[in-house]
Amino acid sequence: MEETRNMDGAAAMNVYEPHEWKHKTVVAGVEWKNPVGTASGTFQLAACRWFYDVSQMGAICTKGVSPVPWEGNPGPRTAEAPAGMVNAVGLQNPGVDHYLVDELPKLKELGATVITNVAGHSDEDYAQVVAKLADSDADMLEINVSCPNVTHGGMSVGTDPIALSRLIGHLRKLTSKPMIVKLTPNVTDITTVARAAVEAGADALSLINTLVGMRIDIRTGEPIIANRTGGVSGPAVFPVALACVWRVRQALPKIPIIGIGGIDSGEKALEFLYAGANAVEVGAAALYDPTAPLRVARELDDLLDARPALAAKLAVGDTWR
Amino acid sequence: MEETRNMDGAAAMNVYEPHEWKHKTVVAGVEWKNPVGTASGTFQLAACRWFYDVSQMGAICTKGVSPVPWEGNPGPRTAEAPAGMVNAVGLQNPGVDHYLVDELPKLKELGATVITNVAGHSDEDYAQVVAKLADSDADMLEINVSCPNVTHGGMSVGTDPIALSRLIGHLRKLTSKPMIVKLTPNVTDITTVARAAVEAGADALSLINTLVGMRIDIRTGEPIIANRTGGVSGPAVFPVALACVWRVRQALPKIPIIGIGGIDSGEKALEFLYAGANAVEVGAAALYDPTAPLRVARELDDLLDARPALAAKLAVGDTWR
Amino acid sequence: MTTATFHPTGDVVAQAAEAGYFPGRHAVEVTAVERLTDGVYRMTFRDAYIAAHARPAQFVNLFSKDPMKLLPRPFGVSETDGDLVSVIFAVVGKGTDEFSRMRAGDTVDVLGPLGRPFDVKKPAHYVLVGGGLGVPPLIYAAQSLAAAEGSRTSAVFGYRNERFADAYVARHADATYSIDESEGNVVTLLDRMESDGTLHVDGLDTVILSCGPLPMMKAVSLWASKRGIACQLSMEQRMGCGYGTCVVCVVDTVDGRKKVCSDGPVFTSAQLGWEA
Amino acid sequence: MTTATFHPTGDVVAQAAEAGYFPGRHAVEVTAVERLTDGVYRMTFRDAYIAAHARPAQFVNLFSKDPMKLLPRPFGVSETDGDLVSVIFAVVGKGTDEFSRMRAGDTVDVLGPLGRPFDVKKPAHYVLVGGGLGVPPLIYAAQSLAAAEGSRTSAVFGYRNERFADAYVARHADATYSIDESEGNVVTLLDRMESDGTLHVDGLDTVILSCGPLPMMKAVSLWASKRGIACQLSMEQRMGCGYGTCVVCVVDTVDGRKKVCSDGPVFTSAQLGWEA
Ligand SMILES: Cc1cc2nc3c(=O)[nH]c(=O)nc-3n(C[C@H](O)[C@H](O)[C@H](O)COP(=O)(O)OP(=O)(O)OC[C@H]3O[C@@H](n4cnc5c(N)ncnc54)[C@H](O)[C@@H]3O)c2cc1C
Ligand SMILES: Cc1cc2nc3c(=O)[nH]c(=O)nc-3n(C[C@H](O)[C@H](O)[C@H](O)COP(=O)(O)OP(=O)(O)OC[C@H]3O[C@@H](n4cnc5c(N)ncnc54)[C@H](O)[C@@H]3O)c2cc1C
Ligand SMILES: Cc1cc2nc3c(=O)[nH]c(=O)nc-3n(C[C@H](O)[C@H](O)[C@H](O)COP(=O)(O)O)c2cc1C
Ligand SMILES: Cc1cc2nc3c(=O)[nH]c(=O)nc-3n(C[C@H](O)[C@H](O)[C@H](O)COP(=O)(O)O)c2cc1C
Ligand code: FES
Ligand code: FES
Repeated sequence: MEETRNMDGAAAMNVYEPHEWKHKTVVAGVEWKNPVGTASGTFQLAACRWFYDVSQMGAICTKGVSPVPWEGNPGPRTAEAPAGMVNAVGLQNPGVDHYLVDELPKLKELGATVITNVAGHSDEDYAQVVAKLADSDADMLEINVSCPNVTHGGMSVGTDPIALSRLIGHLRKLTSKPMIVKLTPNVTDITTVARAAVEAGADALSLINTLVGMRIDIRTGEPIIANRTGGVSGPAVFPVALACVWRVRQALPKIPIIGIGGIDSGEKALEFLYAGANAVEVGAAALYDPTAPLRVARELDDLLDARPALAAKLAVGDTWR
Repeated sequence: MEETRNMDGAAAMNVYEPHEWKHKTVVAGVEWKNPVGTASGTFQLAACRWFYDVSQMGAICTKGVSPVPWEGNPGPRTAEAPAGMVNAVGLQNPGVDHYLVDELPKLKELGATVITNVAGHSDEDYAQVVAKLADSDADMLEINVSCPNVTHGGMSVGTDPIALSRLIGHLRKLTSKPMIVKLTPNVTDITTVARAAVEAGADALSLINTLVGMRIDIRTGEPIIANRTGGVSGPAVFPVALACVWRVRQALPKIPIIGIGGIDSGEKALEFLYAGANAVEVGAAALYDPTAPLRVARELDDLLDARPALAAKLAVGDTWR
Repeated sequence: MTTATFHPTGDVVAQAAEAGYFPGRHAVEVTAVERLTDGVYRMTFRDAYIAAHARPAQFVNLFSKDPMKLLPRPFGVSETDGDLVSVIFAVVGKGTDEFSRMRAGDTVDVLGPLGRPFDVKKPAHYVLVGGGLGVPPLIYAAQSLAAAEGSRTSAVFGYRNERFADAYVARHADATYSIDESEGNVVTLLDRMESDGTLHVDGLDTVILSCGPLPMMKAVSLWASKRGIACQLSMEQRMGCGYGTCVVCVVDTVDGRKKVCSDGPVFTSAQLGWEA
Repeated sequence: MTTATFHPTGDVVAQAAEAGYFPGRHAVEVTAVERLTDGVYRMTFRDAYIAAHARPAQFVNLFSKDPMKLLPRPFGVSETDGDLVSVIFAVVGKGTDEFSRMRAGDTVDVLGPLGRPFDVKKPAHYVLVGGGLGVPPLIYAAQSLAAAEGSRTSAVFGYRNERFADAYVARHADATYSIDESEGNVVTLLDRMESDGTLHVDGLDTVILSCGPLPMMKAVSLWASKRGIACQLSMEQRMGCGYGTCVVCVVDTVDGRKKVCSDGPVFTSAQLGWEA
């Protein structure tokens, strides 16, 4: 038996070969070369650029940036889980000022469409970052109100429609850049927070961030991750993420949606598009296979050939369902 | 390379050999031969009895029963997902009267410790079933307020602490049997509903039921399951379930907890015990390997040999954390 | 090659038999995988238990070696030979693709035989009406009936194009008729048999056993019921367990939703409400 | 045997090189897996790129064939030979268990070489202080330095019991000292070297390169800093990617939390704040 580690058995391909994108997408007015981006926290230019031409991606979504450098959580920060992983990075990052001089200009110079992921411990934190990014070269902002690994901000805002509405309303006044709100699946009803974000001024939604999870070391009886719990991502979360996108699309027929969660093949990306996403982002798969995001984009580009109706909707920024 | 399909590579064993259980557990005053039960909806006596001696299980939790026969959802009712499955049975069952003459007496005759899972579309439905079971031979009742595949009752109650509290308070008056409340992970904060259930009279909690999820057929662009969304179970949900148990245990140090979700080995069962569970139930694994529940029980029985402190707590119904 | 035994060590069939149970999921040796036509394969594996016990329309669950793919893949038993069991399958997805690439000497995990078989107890003229990948259980019905006394079998198979199963069923059936889409369908053949007198065999009732695409089976049911011919149909549904425990595999019948895996896969046209 | 190439077809290393990139994850042929002692194995695989580019303390990610286990398993390169690369590892869990069962001819997915190497540019007396499964990168340091001019190497290895790596390091180091738990630890050996004069080589600075359990490395750092000896330490942490993109693998340094995989694995005792 031939074993193939591409879980969906999609045809293997040489991602290094030059490629002309056949199917673009438009998200909140911003054109992406193709519907596949990188997911925040799994892409750093300094690391990924050695493995593939990052400007080939539909968009590059960068690691959450905060007003000042953050140290994040102590290690260990990860544990393996069946067909997935748990992480508790806690948004370690060198801060927005560093980002503005280091990561962003380099990405723009390469020709990438850039989504800057914004983190904060408080409304004021988010506001400071957004204000600094307002005049930057970032193409889109993604407000991370869904990180499960921080005690203030992150998921604590994204699970509370009132707090979320206040925050997004506030940020809306600070920038005219397309603003994506990144939602957490750790809520009773994701459509409620989705609606709150949109009514407060979000131009698009991205979902999902990680599911709260953990692992225990049976040799010690103690949690593997220092932070104890963390966020689950990878193929395991795929059906959950897909249902989140589906439900938000049913509730909000017009809002642009970026589908995220467990994507490791063009076929899985396509399921997200059929569920109602306008684009997708690849996260964990890039960790265990650096060129996975580009491979997914290529596979999807080919799959869309046979789906002209879907491709046509994407190309003009229309929603599928 | 030797491939082994027991995901945790635990030693293979002959589950047909007679076995003397070394480590029992006590859940809400009820003694289980060992800490491993079957999970509701994945065990039917008429099917499972052909594969192993079902009375060997710590407990047998039966399919949700409703006051009258229910037809459930139309087919297809399942789709595969990475390291898991999605189901939307919708609680098809022949009703409590049938259960009382058919399934329950046979299980008791075999010597099983029986947990009867109770389903309803309304408080009145639940009450009718509980009233009928109050004088039955069932050892424990498990109130299913967590099924994602029905539009009334099920998860709609289990996600609302006020509705849940009212329901459990009502049922509490109808029976003195140990009453387990089965919780859904599809909530913003599982400790809130856990607390509501316990304060209203639950003797124990079981968690988790399935996560909302779906799959789409990329040949048609349509959901595979007729009900569109369903509930995700299997190894994929394991880290999420573990974190739910951990968090509920932190919030409620004394309540007996039955851990459920993705268990397919003694090692995974043990992680649940370390997270704070007093017992576990095996669900999806029994579908693709009929004798899995008994194998998990055997593996755990051996793993507990080297963990006398944990085993001692379980044996007297104490919690580990 | 690799083994993929899920749980017990050694000979799980013997262990189960000794303990008085049906054998659980276990690994068996694949002895052959042949390509019959584009995307259609025949796999043979060694399993004395299944070979001894399987009855027509019963199926076996095969399992992928990829632990990401946990659900069973059910396939009707198509033939047995000593302790060998064959299935015929089309490559429609990842699991069947994997099975098609297996080679003699590989192992595959299996559970079975499962399901309620065709009722072929009474001597009759059994007309085996199959379409596409519905033919395997009918081949096995022909084989089983050939070994029994007093019955006659006529295979009536419809194909998209390549007649990949004729050679197999012809080894056992008393008569084999087939047709492809360019010519017509199984009802065309049934009409012909009716008019040329081969449908009725003196002294024997005619009973239709059918398996294939839903529209075909419905048409066959209707055709049969109009003529008062009994009709048993083998159904398909996505499965969770295949052995009756999860209630995932339902089909709507006049008596409510029934499990294809254990109430079926065989239902009568009356049960399905498919009568004129 | 099975191949486990994750993605690109053909020779990904060549494709990447031609396109001007580092090779992504790719399958390589295992040429040997030897048991060194209880639970400790040495695997050799063929990878001309890694063999040509790896420097001491760099590591490779190996990947399980089980798609349930997605995270990388990092292992320090322990030796190279032509286009062959060796790693030495202890079986501590499911992934290493799988690797220990591989045989010549199997394939394994690999990504590397990764990480910042030991700084061994300046000629010095490099004292390679290793404990347990920290020794592999030090063997490779000895091999690399043996090929360079002007430096001397002394291996100072501590073991629980069986001295499984002495033979390997002795092929390259100018001197090999080792000790097991019954006798003492690496600091015992360092003390001996200090008193018998072998620690200092005329005309060369002494530099310690160390890898092993945290308490050992801390003790070695302290010992060295008291004597003004420079000390480079190779650290371990659970990893998400191994190539610097996920910030999962942090260790606390005096300059804040740093990535073991790309800021390290090598840190100086000063960076770690492990000085007296
Ligand atoms: C009782 C019964 C007998 C069958 N006998 C045969 C046979 O003899 N020959 C044959 O070629 N096919 C048969 N089938 C259909 C066969 O089971 C599916 O084609 C096969 O499971 C597809 O697996 P996959 O991994 O290639 O498809 P994928 O689409 O990758 O599988 C994903 C999931 O969907 C399920 N699935 C997909 N299609 C079907 C289907 N049509 N029916 C049931 N489950 C499906 C799979 O089992 C799996 O759980 C039978 C089905 C049933 C229910
Ligand atoms: C830079 C570096 C170099 C290393 N070099 C060697 C070496 O040369 N020889 C050697 O024997 N070991 C080495 N290790 C440790 C080795 O990576 C782990 O023992 C191995 O990953 C365990 O895998 P497993 O599947 O058997 O364990 P499991 O516990 O089943 O693995 C589960 C997860 O935990 C991770 N994990 C478990 N233990 C460790 C650990 N100690 N360090 C990092 N991740 C861990 C695994 O990578 C995997 O993601 C090194 C670690 C690092 C970070
Ligand atoms: C290591 C790691 C770090 C992450 N950091 C961030 C982050 O900084 N901001 C954010 O919005 N999401 C972050 N995420 C979440 C991912 O962007 C993504 O939403 C999630 O992992 C699900 O997608 P996946 O299954 O493809 O990984 C992180 C995920 C991982 C695995
Ligand atoms: C097919 C199927 C049917 C189920 N039916 C019920 C049910 O009737 N009542 C209930 O409380 N849970 C039901 N569940 C949920 C399981 O009992 C269990 O909580 C869940 O599947 C997670 O465990 P697992 O990952 O081990 O399957 C069902 C699960 C499956 C897969
Ligand atoms: S597939 Fe489980 S009952 Fe039929
Ligand atoms: S493991 Fe990802 S940054 Fe180090």
